[in-house]
Amino acid sequence: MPDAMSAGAILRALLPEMLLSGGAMLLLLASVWTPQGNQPGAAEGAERTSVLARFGVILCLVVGLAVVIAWGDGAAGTPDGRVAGDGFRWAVDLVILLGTALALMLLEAEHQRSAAFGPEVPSLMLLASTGMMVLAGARDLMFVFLGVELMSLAVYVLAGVNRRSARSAEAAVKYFLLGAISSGFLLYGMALLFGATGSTRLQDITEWAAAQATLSPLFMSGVALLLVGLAFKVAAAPFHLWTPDVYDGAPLPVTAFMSATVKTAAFAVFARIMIEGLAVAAPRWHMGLWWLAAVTMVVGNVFALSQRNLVRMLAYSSIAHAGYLLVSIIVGDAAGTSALIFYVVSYTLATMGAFGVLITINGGRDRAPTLDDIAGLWLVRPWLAIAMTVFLLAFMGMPVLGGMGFFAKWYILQAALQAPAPQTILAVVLVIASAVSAAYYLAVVSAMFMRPRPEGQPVPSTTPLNQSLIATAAVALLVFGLYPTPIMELARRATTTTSPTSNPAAPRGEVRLQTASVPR
Amino acid sequence: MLLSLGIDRWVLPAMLLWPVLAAVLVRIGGRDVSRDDAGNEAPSGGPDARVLTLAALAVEALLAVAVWGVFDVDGRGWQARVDIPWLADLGATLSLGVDGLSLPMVVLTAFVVPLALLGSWNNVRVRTPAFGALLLLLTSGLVGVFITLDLLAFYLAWELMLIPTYLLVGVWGAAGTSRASLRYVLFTLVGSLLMLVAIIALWNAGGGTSLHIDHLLQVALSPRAQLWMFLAFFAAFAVKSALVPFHTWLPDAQSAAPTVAAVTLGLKVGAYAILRFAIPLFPAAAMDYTVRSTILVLSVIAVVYGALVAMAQRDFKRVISYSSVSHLGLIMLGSFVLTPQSVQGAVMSIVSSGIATTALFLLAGMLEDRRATTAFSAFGGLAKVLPWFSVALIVSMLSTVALPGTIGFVGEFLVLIGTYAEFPVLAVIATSGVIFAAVYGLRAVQQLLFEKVDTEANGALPDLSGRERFVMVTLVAAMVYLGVAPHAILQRADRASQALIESVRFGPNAPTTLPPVSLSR
Amino acid sequence: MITEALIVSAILFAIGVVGVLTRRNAIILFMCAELMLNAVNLSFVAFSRLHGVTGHVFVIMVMTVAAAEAALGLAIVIAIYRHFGTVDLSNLRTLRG
Amino acid sequence: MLRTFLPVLLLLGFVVLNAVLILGISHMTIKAQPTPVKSIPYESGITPLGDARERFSVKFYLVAMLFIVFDIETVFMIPWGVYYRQLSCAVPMVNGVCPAGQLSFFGLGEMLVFVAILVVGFVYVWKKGALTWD
Amino acid sequence: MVKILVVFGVWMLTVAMLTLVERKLAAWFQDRRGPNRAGPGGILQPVADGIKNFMKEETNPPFADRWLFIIAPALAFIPAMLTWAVIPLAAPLPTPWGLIDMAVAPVPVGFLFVLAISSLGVYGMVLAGWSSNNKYALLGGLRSSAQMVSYEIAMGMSTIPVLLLAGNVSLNTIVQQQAGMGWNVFSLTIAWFTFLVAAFAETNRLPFDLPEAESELVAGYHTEYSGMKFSMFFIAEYSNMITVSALTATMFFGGWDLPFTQWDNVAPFTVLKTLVTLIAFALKTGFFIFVFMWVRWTLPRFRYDQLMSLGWSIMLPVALAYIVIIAVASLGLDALGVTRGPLFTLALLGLNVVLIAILLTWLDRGKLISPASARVAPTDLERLRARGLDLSRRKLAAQGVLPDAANTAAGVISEGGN
Repeated sequence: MPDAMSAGAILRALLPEMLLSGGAMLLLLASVWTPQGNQPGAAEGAERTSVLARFGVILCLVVGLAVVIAWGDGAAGTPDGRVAGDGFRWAVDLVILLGTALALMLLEAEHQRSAAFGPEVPSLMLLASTGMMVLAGARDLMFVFLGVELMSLAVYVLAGVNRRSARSAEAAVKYFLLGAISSGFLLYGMALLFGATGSTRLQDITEWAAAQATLSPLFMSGVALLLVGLAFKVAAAPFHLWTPDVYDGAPLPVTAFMSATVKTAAFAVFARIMIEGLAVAAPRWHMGLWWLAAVTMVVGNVFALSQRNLVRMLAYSSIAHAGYLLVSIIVGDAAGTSALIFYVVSYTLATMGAFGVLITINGGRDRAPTLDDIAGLWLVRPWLAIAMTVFLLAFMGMPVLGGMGFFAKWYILQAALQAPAPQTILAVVLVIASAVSAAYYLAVVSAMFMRPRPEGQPVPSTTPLNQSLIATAAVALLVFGLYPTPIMELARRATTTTSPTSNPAAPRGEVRLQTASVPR
Repeated sequence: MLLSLGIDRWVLPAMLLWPVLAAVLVRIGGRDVSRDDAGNEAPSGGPDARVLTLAALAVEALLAVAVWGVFDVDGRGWQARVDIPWLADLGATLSLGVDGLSLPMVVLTAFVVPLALLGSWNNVRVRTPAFGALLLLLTSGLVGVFITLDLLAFYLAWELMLIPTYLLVGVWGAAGTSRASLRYVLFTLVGSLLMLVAIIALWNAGGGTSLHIDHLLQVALSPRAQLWMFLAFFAAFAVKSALVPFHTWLPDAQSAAPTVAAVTLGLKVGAYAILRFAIPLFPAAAMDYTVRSTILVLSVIAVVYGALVAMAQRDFKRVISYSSVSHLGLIMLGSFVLTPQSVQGAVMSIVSSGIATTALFLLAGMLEDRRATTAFSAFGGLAKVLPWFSVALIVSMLSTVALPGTIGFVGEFLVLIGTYAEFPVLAVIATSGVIFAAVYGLRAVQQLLFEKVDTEANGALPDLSGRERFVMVTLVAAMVYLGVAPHAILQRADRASQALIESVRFGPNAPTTLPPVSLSR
Repeated sequence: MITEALIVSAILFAIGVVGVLTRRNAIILFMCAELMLNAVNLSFVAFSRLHGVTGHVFVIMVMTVAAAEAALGLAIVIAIYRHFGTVDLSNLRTLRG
Repeated sequence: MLRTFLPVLLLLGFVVLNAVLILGISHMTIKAQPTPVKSIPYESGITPLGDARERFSVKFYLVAMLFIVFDIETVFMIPWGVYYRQLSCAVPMVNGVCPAGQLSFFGLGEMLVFVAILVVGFVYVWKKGALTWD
Repeated sequence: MVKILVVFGVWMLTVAMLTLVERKLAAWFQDRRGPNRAGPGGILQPVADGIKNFMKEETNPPFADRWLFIIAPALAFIPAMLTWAVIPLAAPLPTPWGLIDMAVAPVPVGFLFVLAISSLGVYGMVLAGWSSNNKYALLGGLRSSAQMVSYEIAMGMSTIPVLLLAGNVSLNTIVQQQAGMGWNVFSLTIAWFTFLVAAFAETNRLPFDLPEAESELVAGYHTEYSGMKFSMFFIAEYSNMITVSALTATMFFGGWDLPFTQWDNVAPFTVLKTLVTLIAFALKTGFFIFVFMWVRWTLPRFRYDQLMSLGWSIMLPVALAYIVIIAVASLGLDALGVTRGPLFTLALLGLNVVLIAILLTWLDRGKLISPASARVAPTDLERLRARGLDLSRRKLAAQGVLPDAANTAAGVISEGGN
C-alpha cells in the first residue's frame, strides 16, 4: 500500500544520500578484504587506508555532483514533505561533502605518519556524513533523530578509532556518554512535541502551533528539551563541557571533522527545527536561545585564552563559533540562514586548513600539539606558518588576511542588525568576543613568528596531498575573502529557492509578525 | 599631459594594488641578506629583498606624484575617482578617489615609507623578504585608508594595516615586544570591530544598497543612532591615533618597533579618519555639546599631558612618541573646533607630525644602529662628533616644537587661531602645551648633543653616511619648504575643508543647534 | 492511563538524568542513558494511543538506535577497560586542560 | 487491550506464585547442615584457585553486540513480513487479493535494500573474523 | 480462571511425565529397561524425584550474590511457564458463553509473545552461572547466553517466511492459513529445518547442550544447584522443549489442523471437533518431543566453535537468503496469477526441492551430512595436516616461542581467551 509515495520520488529525493552510503559500504567491503594485523600482507594493508581515503574523496566529489544536479533540476523532497528538497538542504549537503572530503585528506595525511587508522575509517567518515546529509534534509523529527544518530554513532567510533591510544579511548567514552545523554534529551523533546501536536512532521507542528491560542506547557517543555539536546550537539555553553576533552583526545583529522562538519550538520538541523518548525513559538524560545548564544560566545572565548594546548584552544574556539552561529539562528530570517551557510563554508575551510597544519607539526605523535610545538614554525616552514596565520585570522574574522572569515562575521552581523527585531546587543557581544578571541589566536601567531624554535624540535614535513589541502584552503579563503559574492550567491539561493513542499503556512519573515499576537 | 594618458583612471587602483603584488614578488624573489652573511646557505638568486622593496616603494611614490599631478586644485568633489564593481549584493564598490584632505596624506605616506626604509637600511637585516613584503602590505593598507570612499573597502584597508604592523613590531622589534604588539592589536581591534557594527548599522539605515560615503552622507539618522555610531567610529579612530586616554599602547609599541614600523605607527591615520568619516557622517553627534566638549577637553589634556610626560622621559624614542601624542591632541582640537582654519591646521599638523616624527624616529634609529640604545643617559655631546646628525636633529626638533619657519608652526598656528576664535580658554591652555613642547624638545637636544662627551664609545661614532644624509636632507628640506610655503597643501585642503564644514552644517544630520562657526573669514 | 504512563516515563527519565549527573561509572552512565531512551519510548507509546501509529514507528527506530548505541557503548567501555583497567570516569585523566 | 492480555497477567501471577511457593516450601522442608568442605564451589574435587569472576573471553561480548544488532534487524523484518502482501500491491487489496496488474515491487525493493545493507555488515563481521570462535 | 488452572496442571504433569518418558526412551534406544522401581513400570518415578528434590539439602556456596542465586531458578522457570500460554491447542470450543479459543491467552501477537518471553529465559541461566561463583557455572552461563542469543536470530529469521505467507503474527491465523494452503513444512521446508535446528539450540538440548556439557563443565550453569532449585531449571528445560515442539507443530505442521479436510476449520464448531483437533495437535507435538529425545540419544555433541559457526555463518545467511527467495517467489507467483492455495504450496515445494538440492551439493560439501573423515581425499588430508601445523606454529608464535611473533588478531578486540 505504498500510497502516493512512488518509489521513484523517494529515490529521486534521496539519491545523494543513497549514493554516499552505497559508496561507503563498498569502501567498507573493500576495507574488509584488506589484510591487517597478523595476516600476511598487512604491510600493504596500511597503504590501503590511504587508497580508500582517496576513493572516499572521489566519492564525495561524485555525490557533490549529484547534489549540484539535483539542485539544478529543482528536485523536490519526498511528496509527504518529510524530506526537504530545498536549497538549504542542497547547500548544506555541499558544505558537508566539502568538509568530508577535506577531512578524508587530513586522515590520509595523518595516516601517513602514524598509521593509526584501520582501513574502515574512511567509510566510517562517509557514513557519518550520510547521517549529516539526512540531517540537512530532515523535515520530520524522526528523520532528525535518525540523522543525528547515524552521524553520532559513526563519530563516536571515529573518536576512539586509534586503538593504541588511551587518549583516544577516553575521548570516545566521554563523547559517547555525553552524546547518548544528549540524544535522550533530544528524543524526550521530540516525544513531548509529538504528544502535544500529534505529528512529527515539522510542517504539521507549525500548523498546529499556529492554530493555537496559547501553547500548551507540554509543547513548551518539548521545545525546551529539544533545545537542550541540540545545544549539547552543537556544543553550546553550558552544555559544552565535553568538547575540550573529546577534541583533545580524538585523532586530529577526526577532531577537524567533528569541529567543522559535524557542527555544520548540527547547526543545519538546529536552524531548520527552530526557524522552520518552531518559528511560531519564537517568542517563547527566543530569550533562551539569546542567552545561550551570548553565554556561549563569552565562555568559549574566555576559556580559550588560557589554553596552551592548541587542540583544546581550537575546541574552545569552536564553542565560541557555535555562539556566533547561534546568533544567525536567533535572527531566523533568510538573511540569517544564508549567513549561517556562508559562515560554515568559511569555518570548514579554516578548520580543515588549521588541522592540516597541526597534523603536519604533530608528526604523528599521540598527543595534542601545544604552543611549544608550533613555536618558531616560521623559521623552518615559513609558508606553513603563513597559511596557519591565514586560518587563525579567518577564525578571528580579520578582513583581507583572514579572508572569508571577515565576511562570515559581516553577514551574521548584517543579519543581526537587519532583522525585523535587530539584535544589536548580540552583535556587540559578538564583536567584543571576537576581539577577545584575537588574544589567543594571535598568541599562536606570535608563537609561530616571534618565538625561537625550541631545541631538538624536528622540522615538520608534509605529504603532497596535505600540502595541497592547506594551500587550497588558504587560497580559497583569501580569494573568497576579497570576492565573497559566489559563495554568498550560493547561500542566498539556498535560502530563497524553496521546494514545492516547503511549508506554505510559515513563510520566513512573516512568521514573526504572526506570532507577535500570540499571548505569552 | 598626465591626464591625456588617462592616468587618473588607473593611478589610484594601481596605488592600492601595486604594493600587494610587489609584496608577493618580494617575498618570493627577494634574497635574504642575513643568510648570505651567516654563510649558512648558498645565496639564493635574486636581488636583495630590501632593494626590491625600496624599488617597489619608489614606484608607489611615483604614482603618488602622478596623483598630485592630476589633482585639480580648483576642482570640487572627488578627483581621480574610479569605481570598480565589487560586491553587488552589499552595494559595495571599490570606489577610490582623493580630495584635498586625503591628497596630502597619500603623498606623505608614499614618500615617508620609502624614506624611512632607506633611512633605516641596516635596522633590519634578518628575513628581509618577509619584512619587505609586510611593509608593502602595510603601505597598501595605509594608502587604502586614505583613498577608499567605500566604507567596506575602507574597513578592509583599515584592518589590513593591523596584522603587518603586528608582525613588524613583534618579529623585528626589540626582544620581548610581542606583548606590546599584541596589546596594540587588541586595543585597535576592539575599537575597529565596534566600528564594524556601526558601519553595518549605518549601511542598513541607508537602505542596505550602498556603502559609498556619498550615499551614506545623505542618510538621515536619529540622534540616538548617530550618537552610538559616532562613538563606535570614534572609539576605533581614537584608539588607532592614540588619543589620551587610549594612548598607552603607543609609546611601548613605538619604542620597541623597528624604525620603519615606528614611523608608520606615527602616521596619524586615525585623525584623518575622524575628519573624513566620524565627523561628517554623524555631525549632530560630533557637534553635540557634551560629546564635543568632552573631546575638546580630552584633546587639550592630550596636548598638555603629552608634552609633560615627554619631558619626563629618559629615552629618546619615548619622547618622540609622547610628542606625537601631544600633537594628536592639537589635531583633534582642530578637527572638532571645525573652523576652516582649524581644519586646515589639523591637516597641516597631520602632515607636519608625519614628517617630523619620521625624521626623529629615523634619527633615533640611527643612534640605535650605532649604540644599540636610545636612552639619554648613554649620550651627550654628539654635536661635535656628529655634525650632520645634529643639524638634522635640531631642525626636526624645532619643527616638532613649532618654531616659525618650519612646517610644524603652520599647523599649530592655524589650529590655535581657529580654536581661539571659538574657545579662547582652550586655546590658551593648548598654547601652554606648545611651551612645554619647547621644553622637552630643547631638553632632548641638549641631552643628546650639547653636554660633555662622557662616554668613550660616543667619541668615535661615525657621522651620517651618504644614504642617511640623503634621507635626512630630503626630510629637513620638506619641513622647511612647507614651513615657508605651506600654500602647496593649504591651497588643496581649502576646498575640502570648506566642503567638510558645509556638509556638517547643511547635511541631513546637521546639528539642530549649530556650533558658532563663522564661515566667512 | 496515558497520564500514568507519562508520569512513569517522566520519572524514569528523571532517574536516568539524576544517575547521569551523580554517577561516575561508565557502565552505569551508559545504562542511565539507555534508561532515558527507553523512558522516552514509553512516552511515545503512550502518545501513540492518542495520535496513531507514528509513535510506534518512532519507538522501533529508537530501539534500533538504542541497540546500535548499546553495541557501540559496550565496545567503547571495553576499550576503556583495556587501557585504564577501570571504568570509573573520574580515574580517566589523560585529557586535562 | 487489557482484556486480551488479562489471561497472560493472571498466568504470570500464578506462575510467580508457584515459583515462590516451590522455593519457599523447599526452603522450609530442608535443614541446611553446611560444612566448610560442602560450601566450597565444586570444581571436580580440586580446591578452587581464585575467584570465578575473572575476565573471560571478549568473544562473549562480541556475540552480545552482534546479537543486539542483528536481532533488531529481525524486529524490522517482522512488520515487513506481515505487511508484505499489502506492500506488494499498488492499490488497496480486495478481499485479500491484489487486483490483477497492480502488483508493486515496492515492498520487495525496500527489503532488498535493507538486506543488502545487512549483508554488507554481515560480510564485514565475517571477514573480520568475529564469527569464528578460536 | 479455570482454563489456566487446568492447562497449567496438565502442563506440569506432562513435564513430569516427560522426564520419565525421556529416560524410558533413552533406555529403549540403548536397549535397557530404564526406571522401573517406583510404581508399575516406573510410572511413579517423577513423583519420587519430586519428593526427593523437596527433601534434599541445598548447598550454599560462598557466593557474593545470594539473592541472585535464589532468584535465578525462578527467572528460568517463569518465562518457560509463560510461553506456551498463547499456543492454540485446538479448534475453538463452543460453550454456553460463546466460542472459546483453545489457548490460555489468545493474544493477537502470539508469535511475538513467544519470541519475547522465551528469550527472557537466558537471564536465569546467566545469573545462575554468575551468582554461583563457580568457574564451570560461569562458563556454562556465558556459553548458554551466547548460544541462545546466536540462535535466536536464526530462529527469528527462519520464521519470517511464515509471516510472509500468513500475513499475521497471530498463531491462530497462521494455523488458518495452513489449513487453506497446506502445511508450511511443504512450502517452507528450509525455514522449517532452520527453525528446528535453532529450536534445539534454544532449548539447550543435545546436540547443542554445550552450556551443561557434563564432559567439560560438570553440569554447566546449575553445577552448584541442588534440590528444588535444580529442579526448577529442569522443569524449565522440559517445558521449553514442549513449547518449542508445539510451536513447530503450529507454525509448520498446521497446528491443530487436520490435513486434507476443511471440516475442522469451518463453523459450526463442536466439542467433537475440538477434541479431535486437540488430539491431532497433541500427536504432532508429541512427535516433535519424540524427535527431540531421539536426537538427544543419537547425535554427538557439537564443539563450541562449531556450534557458533553453524549459527552465525550457516544458519543466519541461509535464513536470510531464504527470506529473500520466498519474498521473490511469492511475489512472482502472485504475478503469475497463482492464487493462495494448494497450487501455491506445490509451486513453493518444487522450489524448495531445488533449493535443498542446491544447499546439499553446493553449500554442504560434506560438512553437514557425512562425517568429514569419510570424505577426506588424500590431497585434502595433506592440506588439513599443513593447516594444523600452521595453527600450532602460530600458537607457538603467540606464546613467544617462535621469533616471528605476530600481533593479536586485529580488527576485532581480542583479549584473553579460554
